[in-house]
Amino acid sequence: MTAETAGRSTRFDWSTWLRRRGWTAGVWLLLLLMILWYSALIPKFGGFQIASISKNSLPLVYLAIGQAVIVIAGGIDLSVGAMLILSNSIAAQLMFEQPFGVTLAIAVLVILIGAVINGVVGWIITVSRVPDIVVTLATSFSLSGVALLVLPSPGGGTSEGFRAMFTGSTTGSGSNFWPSLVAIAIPMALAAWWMKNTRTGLSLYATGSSPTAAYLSGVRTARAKIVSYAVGGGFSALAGLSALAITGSGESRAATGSLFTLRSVAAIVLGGVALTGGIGSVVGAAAAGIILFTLSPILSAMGIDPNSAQVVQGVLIVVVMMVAGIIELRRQRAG
Amino acid sequence: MTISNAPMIEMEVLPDSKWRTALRDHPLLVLGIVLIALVIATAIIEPRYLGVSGLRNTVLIAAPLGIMAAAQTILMLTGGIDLSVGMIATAAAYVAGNQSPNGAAIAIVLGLLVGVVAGSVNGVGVGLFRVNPLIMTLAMSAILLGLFTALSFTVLQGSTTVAQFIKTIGGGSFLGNRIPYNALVWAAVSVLIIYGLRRTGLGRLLYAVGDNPIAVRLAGIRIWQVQIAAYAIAGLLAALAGILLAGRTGAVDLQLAVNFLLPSVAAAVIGGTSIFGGIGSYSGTILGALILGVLTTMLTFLDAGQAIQQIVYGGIVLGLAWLYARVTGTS
Amino acid sequence: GGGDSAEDETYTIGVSNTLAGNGWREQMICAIKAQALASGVVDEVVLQNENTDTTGQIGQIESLISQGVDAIIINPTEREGLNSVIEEAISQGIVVVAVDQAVTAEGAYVATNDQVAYGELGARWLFDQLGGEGNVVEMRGIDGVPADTDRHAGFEAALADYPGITVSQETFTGWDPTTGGQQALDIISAGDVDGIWTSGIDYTVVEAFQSAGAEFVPIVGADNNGFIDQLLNVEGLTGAAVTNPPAIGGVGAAIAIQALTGEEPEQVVTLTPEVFASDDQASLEELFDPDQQVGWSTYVEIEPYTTYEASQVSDCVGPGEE
Amino acid sequence: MTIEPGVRPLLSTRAVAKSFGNVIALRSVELDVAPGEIHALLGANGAGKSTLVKILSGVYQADAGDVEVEGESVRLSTPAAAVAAGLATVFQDPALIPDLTVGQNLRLTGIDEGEVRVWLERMDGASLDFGALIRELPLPLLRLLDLARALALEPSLLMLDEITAALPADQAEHVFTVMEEWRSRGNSVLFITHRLGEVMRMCDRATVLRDGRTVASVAPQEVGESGLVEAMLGEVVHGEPGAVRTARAGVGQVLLEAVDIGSGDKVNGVSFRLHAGEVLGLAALEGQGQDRLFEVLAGDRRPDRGEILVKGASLRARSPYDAVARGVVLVPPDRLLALLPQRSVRENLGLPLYDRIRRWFSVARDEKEKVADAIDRLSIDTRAARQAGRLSGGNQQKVVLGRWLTAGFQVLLCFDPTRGIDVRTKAQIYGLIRELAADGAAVLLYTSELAEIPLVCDRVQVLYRGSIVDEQPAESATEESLLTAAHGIRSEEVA
Ligand SMILES: Nc1ncnc2c1ncn2[C@@H]1O[C@H](COP(=O)(O)OP(=O)(O)OP(=O)(O)O)[C@@H](O)[C@H]1O
Ligand SMILES: Nc1ncnc2c1ncn2[C@@H]1O[C@H](COP(=O)(O)OP(=O)(O)OP(=O)(O)O)[C@@H](O)[C@H]1O
Ligand SMILES: [Mg+2]
Ligand SMILES: [Mg+2]
Repeated sequence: MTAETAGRSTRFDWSTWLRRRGWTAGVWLLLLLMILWYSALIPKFGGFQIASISKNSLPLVYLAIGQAVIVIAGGIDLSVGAMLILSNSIAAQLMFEQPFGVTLAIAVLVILIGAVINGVVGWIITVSRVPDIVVTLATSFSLSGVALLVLPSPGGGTSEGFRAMFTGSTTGSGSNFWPSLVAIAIPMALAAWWMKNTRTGLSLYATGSSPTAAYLSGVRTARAKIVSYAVGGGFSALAGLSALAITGSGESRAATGSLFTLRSVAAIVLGGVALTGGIGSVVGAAAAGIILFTLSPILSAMGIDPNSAQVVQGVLIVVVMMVAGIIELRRQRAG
Repeated sequence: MTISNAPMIEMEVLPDSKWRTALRDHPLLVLGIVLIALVIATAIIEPRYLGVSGLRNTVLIAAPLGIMAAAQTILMLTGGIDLSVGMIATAAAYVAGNQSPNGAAIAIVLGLLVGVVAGSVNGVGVGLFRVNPLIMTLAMSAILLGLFTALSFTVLQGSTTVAQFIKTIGGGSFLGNRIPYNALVWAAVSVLIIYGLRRTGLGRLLYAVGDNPIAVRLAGIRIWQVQIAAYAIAGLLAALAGILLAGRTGAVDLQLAVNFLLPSVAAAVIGGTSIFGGIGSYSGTILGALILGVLTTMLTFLDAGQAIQQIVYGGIVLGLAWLYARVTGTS
Repeated sequence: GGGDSAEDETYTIGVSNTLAGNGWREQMICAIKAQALASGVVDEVVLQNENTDTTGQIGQIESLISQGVDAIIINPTEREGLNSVIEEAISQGIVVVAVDQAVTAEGAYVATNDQVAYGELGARWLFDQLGGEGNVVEMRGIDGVPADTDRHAGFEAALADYPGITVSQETFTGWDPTTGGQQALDIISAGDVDGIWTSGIDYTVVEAFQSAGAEFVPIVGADNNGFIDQLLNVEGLTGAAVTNPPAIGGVGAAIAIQALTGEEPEQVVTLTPEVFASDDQASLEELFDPDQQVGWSTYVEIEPYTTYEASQVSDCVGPGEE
Repeated sequence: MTIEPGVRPLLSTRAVAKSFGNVIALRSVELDVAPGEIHALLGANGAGKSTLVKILSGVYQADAGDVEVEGESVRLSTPAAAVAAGLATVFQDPALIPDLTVGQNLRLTGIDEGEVRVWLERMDGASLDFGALIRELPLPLLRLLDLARALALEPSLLMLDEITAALPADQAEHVFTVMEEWRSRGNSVLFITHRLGEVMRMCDRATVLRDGRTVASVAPQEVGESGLVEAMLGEVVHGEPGAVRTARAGVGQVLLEAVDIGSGDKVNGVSFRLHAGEVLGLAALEGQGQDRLFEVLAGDRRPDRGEILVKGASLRARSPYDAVARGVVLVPPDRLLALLPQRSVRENLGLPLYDRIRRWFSVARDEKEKVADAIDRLSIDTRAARQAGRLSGGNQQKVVLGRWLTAGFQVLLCFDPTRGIDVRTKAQIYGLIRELAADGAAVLLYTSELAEIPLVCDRVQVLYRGSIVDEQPAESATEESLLTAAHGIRSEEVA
C-alpha cells in the first residue's frame, strides 16, 4: 500500500468504522438483545425492572470504566475492588445521618481520596518499576485492611437524596430508572471524550500502545501512567459510593473486593479493551459491565438452576470471546 | 571471510562491583536473604517457631502453594495466566476425596485426571480459539464451581474424607516427624520443572512463546501445541497441589483451595517471573512460596486483627517486589 | 406460581443466597427444597445463588420480585442493607423470610440460630473441661461479619465467668477450613495450648494435631459430619459439637409456607444450639452419617417446623425437579 | 579535518560516554556539526550511532561528557528538552503510536497538522489520510511521516537515524530533496546511513565512530568511499559487496515453483521457478505486493489463487509450520517480528530446532555447535548476547538470518536482509547467501537496494502491481534498467 492507496476514505467508510468501533457497537447490541429477551421471559417488564438492572450494575460499570482507563494506559489494577470497599466504608462512616448537601461534599472528598491513593500507587509503579499487577495485588490487600479498620462491621449510612441521585429512589429501590441511566451515561461519556480528545487522554492510549514510541515522541510516559491510575482510582471510589447509595449502609468484606476486581477485568476484556494496552474504549467496557450483571437474572428467569447457570454463564462468555476472536482473525487474514 | 570479535568482548566488559554483579546475576540470593530475614522476624515474634516443628510447618504449608505456583509460573512464562488453579485444585481434591473408598491409587489418578482435562480445555480455548487467558480461566473457574456443586448432590454425593495414604503424603512427616512427605513431592516436582525449563525443547518454547509469539510462529512452530501442553501441565500441577492439600486438611469441601489463587500468582511474581512472559524461573517461585508461607505463619503469631494482618501482608509483598527490582535493576 | 387468587393452591418460593459452593449454605438450600416438596403446596423453588455482595443480593431479590414469586427466603449479607428492597417486596404482597441471619426490615419473618448462645455454650463446655484453668485459642470466622461478632460476644460472656482462663491467641479463619488448618498447625507446634474453640472450622484443626503429631487438647466445633466422625473415632480426642444447623433453611421454608397458607407463624424464630460432647457417644452416633460429606449436618429435623424426612434433605430435590 | 576556524559549531559533543550495564556503547565521542551542513554519522553496526543520537535527543542520559548547542552547554534530560534546544530526531525505529490515527499522533505531541501536510506534499505523501490508524500504514510512509513531524518542529539540527534504510529508491529521493532544502535554509542535518553512495552524494562532512569512539571527521569527497570504509572498520576491506559471488551456479532441480499465485488485490498471478543453487532476485518499488508475496510463499497466509510447489509436490500451508517442514523458510522484513528480544542469542538461534513434539523432551544435542557455528559464520557481536533485544540493529538482523543456518533449509526467502546493515556485514551476508546457494539451496532475494541485485543474484525478476513484468539476467541488469522496469516501463519501450 503506497501513499496514494493509503489516501482513500477521507469520507465516511463503513468497513473502517466497523474495524474501529465494531466491537463496542457489538457489545451494546448484545446488551440490548439480552434485555429484550429478559423482558420477554418475565411476567411484567417495566420501570422497576429497568431500574433494577441499571442501578444495580452501577458499581461494576464504574469499576469497568476505571479499569479500562488504566489498562488502556498499559497497566492493570487488581485493587479496584479493594478501593471500592474502602471508599464505601469511608463514605458510610462519614455520611451517616448527614444532610444531602454534606453527603455530596463528602462524595467529592471520597472520590478525591480514591484518586490520590491510586495516583500514589501509579507513582510507586513508575519509580519502583515493579509490574503493575504485583503492586496492585499487594495494595489490594492493604486497602481492604484499611477498609476494615475504617468500618469494623457493616453499618454507617447516607442521605436519602444521595441514594436517589444514583438509584432514583430515596429507599434505593423503585421504578424511576432515569437517574441511574444518567449516572451511567454521564461519567461514561465524559471519560470517553477525555480519553479520545484531550492531549492527556491520548497520552494514555500512547503509553499503553507503545511506551517506547510514546517516550521517544516526547510523551511523559511516567506521568501518563500516574494519571491513568488516579482516574481509575476516582472511578473505583465512585463505584463504592454507588454501592452505598444502593444499599444505604456500608460493608467492608475483603471477599467482595476481590470478587469485583475479577469481574472488572472480565468486563473490560469482554468490552473490547486489550490487556496489552492502547486498544479499546470505556464505552464498550461499561456495556460489558451491565451484561455481566444481567446474565444471572436472565438465566434464573429461564428457570436454569444456579449451578447450571454458573456453567452456562462461563461457557457463554468463552463462546462470545471465541466468536469475536475468530471474526477478528478472519478480518486480519482477509484483503 | 569470518571476522572473529573475541578480542572486542574482552575490552568491552566493564569492571563492576563484585557483590552488585553477584546479586544482579543471581537475584535468588536476594530472595534467600529476605526469606531468612522473615524467619528471624517470625522467631522474634514467637521464639518457639524456630523449633523443628515450626520450620516443618512452614514447608508443610508452602508445598501445595509452591506446586500451584509452579503451574502459574509455567503459564506466566508463556504470557498466560491461570485464574482457575484454585478451582481445579479443589475439583481434583474433591474427586480424590470422593473416590477414596476405592483406594488411594484410583482416587489420586482420577483427581489428577480432572486437572489434566480442565487444563487441556483451558489450553484449547487459549491456543486454538485465541480466547484471552484471563477470561478463559476465569470462566473455567466458574464452570468448575457450578459443575461440582451440582455433582456433589448427584454422582459425587457422599463422604469426602480422603484415604489414609493421601493424608500421609499430604500432612504426614517422617524422620521423627521432622520432614513432611509433601516436601518430597514438592522437591521432585521442582527438579522436574527446573530441569524441564532449562534443558528441554519445550522449556525453550515456553519462554519463546511468552517473549514473541509471532517469531515462534514464523520459526515453524505450532504455538497452539505449546499452549495446550502448558495449560495441561498447569492443570496437572494444580490438581496435585489440591490432592496434597486435601491430605493435609483430611477432608474436602468446595472451597478447599480457592484462597490459593492470588498467593499462587504472588509467589511466582515475587520470584521474579514476568507477568508478560519470557522471563523468570521456578527456583525463584520456590523461594516466593516459602516466603509467603513464613509470612502467613508470622501473621498468625502477630495475633493482630484481620485488618492489620492484611495491611502488613500487602506492605511486605510490595516491599519485597520493590527490593527485588531495585537490586536486580530489572524494569 | 402466583398465589394471588384464592383457589390457586400452589406457590412459588424464591431463594436468594450469596455464597456458592459453601457446604453449609448448600445444605441450607437443600433443606428449603425438601421442606417445599414435603409441604406439597409449592410447585417451584426459584434459586438465585452466586458469590456476590449486598448490591448483588438486592439484584437477586429484585429479579425474584420481577419473576412474580409468592415468597422469598433470604440468607442476608447484611442486617440493614436489604431493608428497602425487602419492604418493596412485602409491599407487593410477597412473604419474605430471612434465615440464618436477621434483618431489621418491617414485616419480614426471621429464623436464625442463636449465635451468641453458640459462642457461649461452646466456650463454657471448653472452660469446664479445663477446670477453669489454662490457655485457650479462639479461632473466629470473618472479622466484621455479624455472626462472628455475636459468637465472639457469647465467648467473651463465658470468659468473664472463668478468671483462670486466658485467651493465648485469637485468629480469623475466614471460615475457610484450609486457612484454619494452617493456623492451627502453627499454633499447636508453638505449643502451650490447653484448649481450642472454633467458629465451626473444626475437622481441619483435628487434622492439624495429627499432622503435627501433637497431643490433643479439647476442641469445640460445630455439628459438621466430619468433626462428629472424629469425635467418635479419633483416639484420645475430646471435644464438643455445638449445633448450628443449616436446616434453618427448612424452618424458613416452613414459616414462609405457613404465612402463604394463611396460618400466622411467629415473626421471629430463634433456635438455641445444642451441645454434643465426646462423652455422649450415643447421641454422636445418632448424629453421624458415614455416607455424608464432612461439611454436612445430620441435625436436620427441627420440631415443630420441618415436616420432611432426613433423606429428602440429602436428596436435595425440590418440587418440579426430577 | 575539522570545521573552518571562526565558524561556531551548531552542535558539538565532548568525550561523551554511555554504557548499559557492563556493555559500553560509547567511550568517547567528539562530534562537531557546523551550521548549514549535512553531516554524516558513520560506523559499523554497534558502533554507537543510535546511542549517540538518543543521547542528543534526551532519551538516554550520557554517563560522561558534555553536549554544546551553539556554544552553550545543554542538559538534554528529556526528549522535550532536546526539542527545546532545537534538536529534532527521526529514530531508527518509528516513534509513532500504532493504535492511534495519524491525526491523534500529531495532536498527542502538539504538532500542527498543516505544517506536517505541507512537508508530506513535498514528499508526495499528500494524499495520506490523517484518520488512518498508524498500524494500517506501510513502513515507508511512516518514515516520511516521522520526518515531516520532525521538520514541523523547525529544528536547527535534524537528526535522521537510518531513515533511508526502509525506503525504496524513489522515496529516498524525496528525503534527499527535503534534506537539501533544510540545509539551504541555514539549518543542519545529522544523517546516519550505511549506504556510502548516499554519503558521497549528500554529505558535506562525515564523522566516523568505531567501537564507541570518534575515529575520523572528514569530507567524504576527499577520502572517497574506500576511505570511509577503512575508517569505519579500521581495516581495508577487500573488494566491494558481491565480489564474493561465485561463478554463476549451475541450475539444478526446481525446488520452489509458484504457479500463477494470487492474493487479494496485492498479488495477481505471480509465477516463477526457483532452482537449487541459484539466487533469484526480486526487484520492486515499495508497495508492489512483495510483502504479501513473501507472506504467501512462507505459508503465513493462504493464496487465494494458484498453487505453490515444493520439489514438484503441492504445498498447501495452513501455517508457516508446513512451509518450514518442507524446507521453505523466511527472513521477514521487520526483524522485530522474528526476534526473541528478552532471550539469549543462543535461544534465538536454536528456536527452530524444536518444531516437532518429539524434540520437546530435551535440548538438541548439537544445538551448541550449530549455534556457535552460526555466530561464527555471521560474526555476530555477542557482547549483549544475554538479551538479543540489546544487540545493535545490524546484529539483530544477523541473528534472524542465522536462525536458519542452525535449522537447515532448502529454500530461503530473504526479504531485505541487509536493511540497516553496514558494508562489512552486508558483504558477509551476501557472501553467505552465495555460499548457501553453492551448497545447493535456492534463494529468493528481495532487496530495496536495486544496485546490489546484480552483484548477488543470478536472475532478476521485476514485480510491478503484484505481477512479474520483466526478467533480466544478472550480468546485463543495471540499477537503472531495473528501476525503469520497476516503474512498469518495459525495457524495449525505453530504448
Ligand atoms: N524507552 C522508554 N520507553 C518508555 N519510558 C521510558 C523509556 N526510557 C525511559 N523511560 C522512562 O523515563 C524515565 C527516565 O528515562 P531514562 O532513560 O533516563 O531512564 P533512567 O532513569 O536513566 O534509567 P536508568 O536509571 O536505569 O539508566 C525512566 O524512569 C522511564 O520510566
Ligand atoms: N539498551 C541497551 N542495553 C544494552 N546494550 C545496548 C543498548 N542499546 C545499545 N546497546 C549496545 O550498545 C552498542 C551500540 O549500539 P547502537 O544501537 O548505538 O549501535 P548502532 O551504531 O546504532 O548500530 P546499527 O548501525 O546496527 O544501528 C551495541 O553494542 C549495543 O549492543
Ligand atoms: Mg542504530
Ligand atoms: Mg540514568
